[in-house]
Amino acid sequence: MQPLTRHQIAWRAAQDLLEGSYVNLGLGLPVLVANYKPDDRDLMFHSENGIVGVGPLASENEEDPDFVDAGSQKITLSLGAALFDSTQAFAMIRGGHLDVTLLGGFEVSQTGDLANWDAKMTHKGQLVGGAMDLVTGAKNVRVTMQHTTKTGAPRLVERCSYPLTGVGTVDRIYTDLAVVDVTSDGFLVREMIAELSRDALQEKSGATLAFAKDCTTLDAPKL
Amino acid sequence: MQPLTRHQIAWRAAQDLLEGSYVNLGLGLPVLVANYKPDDRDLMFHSENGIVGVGPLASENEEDPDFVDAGSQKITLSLGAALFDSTQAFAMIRGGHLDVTLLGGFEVSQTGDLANWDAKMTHKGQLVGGAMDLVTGAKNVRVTMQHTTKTGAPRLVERCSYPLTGVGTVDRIYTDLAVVDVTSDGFLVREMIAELSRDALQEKSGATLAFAKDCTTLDAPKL
Amino acid sequence: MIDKRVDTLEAALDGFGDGASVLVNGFGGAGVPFALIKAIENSSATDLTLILNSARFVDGFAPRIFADRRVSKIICTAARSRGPDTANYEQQWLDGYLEIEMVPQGTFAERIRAGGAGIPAFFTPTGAGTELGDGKEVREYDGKHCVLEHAIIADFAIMRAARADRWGNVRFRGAQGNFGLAMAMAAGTTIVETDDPGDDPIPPEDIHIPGIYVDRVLKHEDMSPANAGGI
Amino acid sequence: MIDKRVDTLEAALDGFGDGASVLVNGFGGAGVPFALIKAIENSSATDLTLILNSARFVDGFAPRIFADRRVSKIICTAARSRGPDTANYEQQWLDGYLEIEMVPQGTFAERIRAGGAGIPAFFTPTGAGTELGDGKEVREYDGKHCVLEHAIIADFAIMRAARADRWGNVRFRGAQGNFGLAMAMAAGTTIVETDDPGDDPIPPEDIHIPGIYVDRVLKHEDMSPANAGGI
Repeated sequence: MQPLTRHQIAWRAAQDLLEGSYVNLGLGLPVLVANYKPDDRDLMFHSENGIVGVGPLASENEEDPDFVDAGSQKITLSLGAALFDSTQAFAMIRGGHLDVTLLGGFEVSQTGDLANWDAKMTHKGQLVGGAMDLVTGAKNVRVTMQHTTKTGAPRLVERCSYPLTGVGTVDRIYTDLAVVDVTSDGFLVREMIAELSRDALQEKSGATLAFAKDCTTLDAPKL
Repeated sequence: MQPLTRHQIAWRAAQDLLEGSYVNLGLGLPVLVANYKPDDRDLMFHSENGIVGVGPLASENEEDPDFVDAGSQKITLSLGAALFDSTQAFAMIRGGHLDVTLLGGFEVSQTGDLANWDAKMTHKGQLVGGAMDLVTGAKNVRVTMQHTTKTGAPRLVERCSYPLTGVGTVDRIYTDLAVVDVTSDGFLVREMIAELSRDALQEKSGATLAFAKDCTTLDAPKL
Repeated sequence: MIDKRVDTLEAALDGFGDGASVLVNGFGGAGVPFALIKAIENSSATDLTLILNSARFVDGFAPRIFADRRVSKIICTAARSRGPDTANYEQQWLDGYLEIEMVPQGTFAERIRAGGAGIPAFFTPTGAGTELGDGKEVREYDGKHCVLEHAIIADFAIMRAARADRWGNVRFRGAQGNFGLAMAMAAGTTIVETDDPGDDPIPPEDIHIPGIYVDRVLKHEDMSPANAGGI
Repeated sequence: MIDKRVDTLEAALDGFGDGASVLVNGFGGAGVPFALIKAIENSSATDLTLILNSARFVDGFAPRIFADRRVSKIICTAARSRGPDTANYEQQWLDGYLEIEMVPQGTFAERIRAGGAGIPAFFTPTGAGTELGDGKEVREYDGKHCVLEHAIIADFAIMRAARADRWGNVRFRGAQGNFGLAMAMAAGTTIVETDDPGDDPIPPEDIHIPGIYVDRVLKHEDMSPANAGGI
């Protein structure tokens, strides 16, 4: 199998969301995860602007400017949704009430540090949003990203080179090549795509990879 | 004029409440103040169990167990009332949003300390309630009490003998004999009843009283 | 399908036992989960910590909780019984058997909210310079002495509400809410008893406690004594 | 009679001037007080401090506020403009003219609430070990490093809501609320613009901001550009 597409990464991440869990999906790839929610799972999607129960994007005739998510997308609400203010939205995050946060990342270190907020652009302002709260507060922190940069540099690293978003909190990483857990002993590969050798995956990574005994093939349907 | 009755003290305290102000009335004498609100004043009464806009006590056929004030009395709501949770009720108090708090007191010191929560009963539990929050947080702290104890001991004192509720925050005291401000120079009598000499009032007080230049007669209608 | 409704008091209190800490909502009778309190009285759980505004209404409604010495600690703002007599729990406190931590009511609410919001500690001027501030770290902000207060969390929170839906969303009536939101936030397991666990969701803008904080919804008649506020 | 309604933008912004600090509600276009922002743009007030989630929507809708260098400081969670270009305010920041304090969004909301709730400072794990935690006091709670964060207060708060009554009670629609409650709590003067400042009071249990926090209610049409979320 080829490296996963963005949609396939999202599909894979969606498979791990348990029935009844409360999940925050970050901008970019993570929001795609909602599209691949398994049919048998009832999930509640949290948005840090004050929503639990974000539903599908609004169709053109459903669009309402008062109903937006944290990515400024026009959304609908799912059944059982609740609306509240930002202090509550973040009390949920920071108080450990969110089961899973799925975020994009530039780099994850072998000790679970995440760098995803400051790309050190020289001509643009900064943007932190809720990333530091999410990565620090959610019960389970999962990152979706390409395994390497466009120039082939690793994103799974010993120490992050970009400014940190949070320290030691990432639990799992979904890339186009592998599903990797961050354990107290460092990176542990749980799944990897078929056409890649362990050595080749290691070569694309900036820190030592261990491989789970039951390491399986990372596979996803055509999407 | 005789010493003021409890109801007359409440009446006098009510005269000082300005149009549109947000006021918390403590248990005991202070709650009587609502009865003597001048007709031309629109006031909003706050209750620390989560109400702004406490109205008159419920008549027997209006009583509803879900509508109670912080003194567990069955109440009605006034027009424009809001209901909210205790964290909000106290954010209002502690954040300085309450214009006036009126509390009962055992003692007030010449530096504005209040003792009103712990009577040092030897066979009973303690009760602090919201008194410490109110005395520390409200913009203006006013105390209603008898000028002396039943045995004639002063309640306006140099230093409180009972455990403190708050330090240096009392602005004004309404007693059966006088209206006394607490200033940076100590007690300043603003009004006193007619049949009492300044020396007699001083004798009933445990700290030096100053008398305002425009000190007037404390008077109240028969109630 | 998310459905937090449970059918029995037993299911509602699943996991409750010795050593449990419980946040109990209620103020002047409103929002008090009398059915769940009664169920706790009828359980054998001991070494309990009760965190509630006033000890009185529990003692009045479910006296065996105290009579059987099953409470080790109370964190509250009011521990004085009505009338001149000494209540069971007051006597246990005087005897040094029962620990009572007396907390100013605003600090009480805020410490519970802090527990639910991931704030381990905060400064507040309330209590500074009083016996209840004794031994606490003091810092001056804006010319005011402030004490450092710490978050409260607990194993369970229990409350009564006018309405709850299967997602755990809660709507209160009148003054039922009081400590309910903060307590729901600060508990490992939050249980709401209600007359109306309807099938229809509460409209999203009308919710007082978002269901994310609520674990179980129990349909149960109100067991409030008529004069609950005075218990 | 309590009536917080005002008739004009001038009356709504009475007292606003040089050196003012302003909390501006809004997230993705929802709850943004576009009419009040436009009025601030049309004023001559300078040396302003803006406290808001994202600088982008102000720059997009009222660019002269920045173009005329009338803002000295922004406290926000997002100061990046859309697209590859450098916006006016970004350039002023790069040039060292404009100060931008970047705050994690939860800390931002909580600091504002703290300002309104009389909490001068609190500890939080968010930001510990990152550049945004640099120089802050650190303490360990429960094995986690936490930084000490301080309250934010301001002279004014402005927001848009679906509805407000003459007592200043506010009800939001959808996601309008966002920072509104915290901002109303933390401001010296809170101003709400709404299409519907009706004569009827909002039902007490349906209120999202109690009127005690609100000073002025302005009836004004929504001036939101169609694509406000994308500004």
